[in-house]
Amino acid sequence: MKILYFASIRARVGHGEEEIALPPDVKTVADLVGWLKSRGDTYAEALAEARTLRAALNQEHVSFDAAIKNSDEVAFFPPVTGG
Amino acid sequence: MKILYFASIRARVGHGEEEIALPPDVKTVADLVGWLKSRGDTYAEALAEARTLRAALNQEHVSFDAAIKNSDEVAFFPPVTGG
Amino acid sequence: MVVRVQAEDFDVGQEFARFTQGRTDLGGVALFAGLVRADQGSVTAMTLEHYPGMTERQLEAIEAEARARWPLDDALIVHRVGRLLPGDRIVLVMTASAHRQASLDACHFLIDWLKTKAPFWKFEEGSSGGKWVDAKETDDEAASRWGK
Amino acid sequence: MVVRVQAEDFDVGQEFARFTQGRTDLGGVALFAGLVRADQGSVTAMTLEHYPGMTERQLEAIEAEARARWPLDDALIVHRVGRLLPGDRIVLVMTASAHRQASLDACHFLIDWLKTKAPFWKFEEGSSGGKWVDAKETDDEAASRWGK
Repeated sequence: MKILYFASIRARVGHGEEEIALPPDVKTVADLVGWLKSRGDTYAEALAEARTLRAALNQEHVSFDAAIKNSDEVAFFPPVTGG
Repeated sequence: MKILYFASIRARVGHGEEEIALPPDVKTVADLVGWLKSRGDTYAEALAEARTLRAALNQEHVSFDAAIKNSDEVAFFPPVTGG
Repeated sequence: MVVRVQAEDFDVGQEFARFTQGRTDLGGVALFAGLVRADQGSVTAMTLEHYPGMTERQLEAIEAEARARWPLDDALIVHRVGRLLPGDRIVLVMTASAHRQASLDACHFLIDWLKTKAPFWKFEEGSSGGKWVDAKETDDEAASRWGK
Repeated sequence: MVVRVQAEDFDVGQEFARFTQGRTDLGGVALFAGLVRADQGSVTAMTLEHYPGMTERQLEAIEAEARARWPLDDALIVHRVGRLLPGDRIVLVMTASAHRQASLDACHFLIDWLKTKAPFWKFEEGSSGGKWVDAKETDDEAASRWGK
């Protein structure tokens, strides 16, 4: 699965893009956030603010209960600030 | 007194500007319209449509009961159509 | 704050550049450029007449009113007169403000006024001859939504 | 109907000329150009980040929505990304219609959306360092007045 991070989330995670093999028990965006946070303090801190964390699935905004699969592209970012 | 005509009024009167000596009994814009109409058919026809005749006194829109004097500039025109 | 009534064409890019050059306080510039519309091919030319002196004064007055209503950093009105052909530029309104809404609303207000209340008269030429354009009531409604 | 997200600057005059060239069916062109504001000297630079692919798709979708809501003859959105300095151009919206109100309302709608809902993120640099800009609620209100 391709995961993208933007803006303040990217800055905290330390990179803008990564490829992961999706674990079988990670079935939703919320599961993915939980799994990423379990990978270490950097992720735990970068994704800590649930109130301002937004997600897109294959370039469409989604809620955190959206189902995901290994071939998807998931992105995390703060609320957009516009142009 | 300087009198100006614009647009369709000018086209019907046949000229855009004239100087007249204001007769003593012509005290308002309405009087002036009546006096001009008495000068001949061309004026009578050009100024006939009271509903769509507008006047300005010294470059300000005025109603027909506005008082005028010989040193004024009076203009007649149809309703503006904008730019 | 500038108002110009002229027979010559204007250059939108040049006016925009002059308007914004060297400024770092403008959040945005709203602009409206009116063009002569062919109206399904029936209008072949349009002549705009104005009342020299009175027209400029009224344009300056409405610009002052826009400045009183909205926090504008600058405003420009350029209006052409004389004979124009389909596709020709007629009028340019430009407003600048630190705030997007102010510049947009002021631009909208000014062009609504210019299109309805400004002392210009239009003579249209078409395939069936020429005629003076009558004032339109729908346009008056557009201007009236700004209240007073 | 064109949407461009680019690092390069745009030329308002050139875009306007390209937009109107050879056309006699446009009553008017409404335009909004957003500029980087220095904000009383505290902002020294601003960096705009976007989501390549998703951002363009969302811009195309909002342009399609504007076209569905108003009788537009054409629309253009150009949005810059990357590091910009005070006074730099950020965004250009241009709409053309036979009808003045349609072009103005559509332009206003598009820029309100772009300024609030478009997937861009801003990083501001100032005398006291840099920070990611938080989403503003007043801007959301501006966009929400267009309903859905």
